[in-house]
Amino acid sequence: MSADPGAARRRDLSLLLAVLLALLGVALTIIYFMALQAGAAPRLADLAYARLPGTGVQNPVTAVLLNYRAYDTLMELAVLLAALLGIWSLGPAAPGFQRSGAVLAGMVSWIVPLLIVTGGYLLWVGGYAPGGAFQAGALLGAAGVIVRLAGDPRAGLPAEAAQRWLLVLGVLVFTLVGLGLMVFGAGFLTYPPKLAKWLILAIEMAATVAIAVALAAAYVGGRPPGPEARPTAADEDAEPQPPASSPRPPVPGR
Amino acid sequence: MSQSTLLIVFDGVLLVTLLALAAAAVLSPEPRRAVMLFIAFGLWLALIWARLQAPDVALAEAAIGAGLGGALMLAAARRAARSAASPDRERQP
Amino acid sequence: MSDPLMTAPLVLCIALPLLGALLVTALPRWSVSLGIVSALATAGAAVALTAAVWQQGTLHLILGGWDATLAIALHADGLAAALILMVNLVGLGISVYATDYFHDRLRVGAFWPLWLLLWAALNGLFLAGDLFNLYVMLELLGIAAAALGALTGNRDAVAANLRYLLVGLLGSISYLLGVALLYTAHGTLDLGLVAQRIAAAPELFAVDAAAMTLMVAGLALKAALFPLHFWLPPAHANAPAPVSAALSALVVKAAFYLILRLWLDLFWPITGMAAAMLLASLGAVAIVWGSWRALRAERLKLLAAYSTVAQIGYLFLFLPLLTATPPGPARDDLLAALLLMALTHGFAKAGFFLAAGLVQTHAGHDRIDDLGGTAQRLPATTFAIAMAGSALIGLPPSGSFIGKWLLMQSAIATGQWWWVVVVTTGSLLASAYVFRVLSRAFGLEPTPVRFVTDARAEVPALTLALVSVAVLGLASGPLWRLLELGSAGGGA
Amino acid sequence: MLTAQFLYGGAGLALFVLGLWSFLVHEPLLRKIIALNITGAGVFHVLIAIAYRGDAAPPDPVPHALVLTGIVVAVSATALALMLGARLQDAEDEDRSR
Repeated sequence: MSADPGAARRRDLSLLLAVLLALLGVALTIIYFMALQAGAAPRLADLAYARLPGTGVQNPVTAVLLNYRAYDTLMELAVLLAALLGIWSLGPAAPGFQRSGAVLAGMVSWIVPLLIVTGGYLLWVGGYAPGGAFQAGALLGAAGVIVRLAGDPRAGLPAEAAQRWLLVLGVLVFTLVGLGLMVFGAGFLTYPPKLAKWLILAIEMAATVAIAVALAAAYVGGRPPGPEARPTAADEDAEPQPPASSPRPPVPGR
Repeated sequence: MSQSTLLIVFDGVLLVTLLALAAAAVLSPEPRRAVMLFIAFGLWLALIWARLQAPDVALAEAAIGAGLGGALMLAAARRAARSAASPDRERQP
Repeated sequence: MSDPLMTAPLVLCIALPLLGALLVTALPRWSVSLGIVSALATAGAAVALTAAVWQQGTLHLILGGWDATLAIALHADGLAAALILMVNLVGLGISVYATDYFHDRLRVGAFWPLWLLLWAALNGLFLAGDLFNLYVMLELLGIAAAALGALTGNRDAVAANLRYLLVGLLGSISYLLGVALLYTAHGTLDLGLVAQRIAAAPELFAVDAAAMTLMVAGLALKAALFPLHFWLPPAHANAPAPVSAALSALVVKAAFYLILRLWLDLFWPITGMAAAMLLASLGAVAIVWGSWRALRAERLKLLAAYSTVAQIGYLFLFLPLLTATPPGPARDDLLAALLLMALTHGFAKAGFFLAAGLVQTHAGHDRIDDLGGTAQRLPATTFAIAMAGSALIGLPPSGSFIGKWLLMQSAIATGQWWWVVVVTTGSLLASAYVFRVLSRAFGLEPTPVRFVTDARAEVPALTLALVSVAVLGLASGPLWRLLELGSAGGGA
Repeated sequence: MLTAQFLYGGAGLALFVLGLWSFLVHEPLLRKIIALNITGAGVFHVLIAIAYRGDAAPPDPVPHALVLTGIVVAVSATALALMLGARLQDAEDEDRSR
């Protein structure tokens, strides 16, 4: 069994591949060195700083993400949405874990508020210091993950109908702001400098919510657990749910 | 002169550790261990990016890449372990 | 330079399907009606875009009002406009068909948002003028496509589309490393500006060539160029029929379009005959191998999927011919022929898959050997398969007949006669696999003759198949004009 | 500054190659996903390295933004791939217990 010829061949193959890829690595490193010396520096850096005063934010990374290259960020939020819709299309979520012990529950009671406050702080400072919608959304999403680990199968998220609106909020506000600017003659995602700060803040707030919900829902790993996910009740999949009376509704196993 | 040499040594140590963590994550056949090493790799990467004056990206990598990505992978590793442990894993002849 | 009214379709082609996807996500109960409205609006925007390019020539829009090098540009020339029109008309057909295909409410709710996101990604990819934006579009396309392909939830579909997702991710990462190298060397991400800098800095040949290799290899993986095609047949054959149609007719073509765009617009100064010959040789193997496997396939949808591997191969044959042909009418003909083949395959393969889906729904299977009686039960569908099949073979008057004709003419004119042998072999094999299906379908079986009419599903299949044969073949003249207006090749 | 860019970028390329190798030779899904993430991290590392302009000059924010976008895209793809894998495992377990 240990002298399996197939295993030996696989080992040989992986060694051969290792050698070939090492050569590729060396070649890429040489190429990279040549590219570094091409004299393209400072690339876009100086221009990005020179235009910064007109962007409405002081953090240059936020300026790139939400102003110079806002269109990328819009589509990236769409990527996150697509991944989550893909996860939902695979069926209802697996049941959550057992209710946590006192230690975890105690931890949750201070770590979740801490994450939420830090997330809000990061969102606010993102305009002029490291931080922004992604980091804030990630922290809020992490709070959801912890809530689920502590026993809430919904990871603290609202019922499906509300969840769907929160999920699309980021892309929706982003697109509508972009189109609105176009209608008023400024051009798609072309912020007038006076309004830039507030439009970006609005987009960032919506994006933070959407990112947080998407990440937490991805961790839940399926259509929201709840009566609407039961196959027999498939026809009511979009009924607005009243707030769940029990935090852990029964979930059918697949 | 000596200060810049020191800096290069410092950079070297950071990078060797990074590569070692990556190699360990990639070579570990045990899912849980591999994921733990991957999370450590992600956090170390965030540290290096902070050193390269990219604090925004470092924050995002720590929170999203290592944190949430790691949590998702841990859940998958747990599922894999459960499936491997279930008795009907044995194949019928 | 850009009149906002004229450039609006550029934005709307992307924003409308995106908005539609958001609405159907938020309001799943209305997904069918909202989905159809979005599909109509998107197709309308695409028609407007093509009309604008037709009247004005190339459209270019810099988003955000910043310097061209800092911002992202949207760009539509004749090549992009023609493909956008095809993608959106096929997309509309698929949408109409889908209203009748999915019945399970959960599945309807899952299909529409992902499909509209896929559509937005396709349009975004054809219009992108920025290297990194293309990466984001590729990822959106790959994720939406894999999720849609796994929609049936059965084991084969999930396994095949998981593999498709992973392979696609690897391709995008390879592409992104190429972009990183280009940014390191040239300091910008705008497609047109990088192209200028590549042309102006021949001393960076090694860097540019490495970037091109990484990017084209990553995209060839997504375009399923032999021998990187292994993931395609199971993924396309196991997806729901409307999704198979979208994947085979549109998604794969988007990856090819990107290779062509990079080849002609970005790397033109450094592309050589050797690289073109390598890609074309792989294309040639793909033609023969894909057609052979299609001939041996036992299931209708698997046959169609292998046929896609072969049809993508034809498109790669054009690269060495384009390299060998100096700019002028002969090269314009060649580009038009390439476009004609891509468009014809788009319509024909979509029609074929939609029809195959109908056969599968009504017969309960798609085993080719047991198709007897299909012609009696589903006459319109069988006719659609026959039409689409004749376009796949390249029979006159289909668009691919003209395309193959011009391809062979150019092969002889440039002394690359061996491609003629490949094209002939491929066409013979294609006629064999198409007639194999038809002979089974027309075979008389003791099945009770039941006349099925299912207009909402049959009309799209039939229309797409007819467009591939009649419209593109008999009225291909406008393509030449579109290409002249915004000619691709060697510059902005 | 060039030394640091080269050193860190080179490490990124090493990560790229390491991840690629692991993706090609290791069969289990989780290992493939970890490999892909490390491959991607290698490319991100190259981008962060070229953005670095020494401790005196501020870094180039454009690659930073690209990497931020890339991180979110990578985690989205990871989540979907893991969930497809879970669905596949369920299907296989069902087949086996049948």
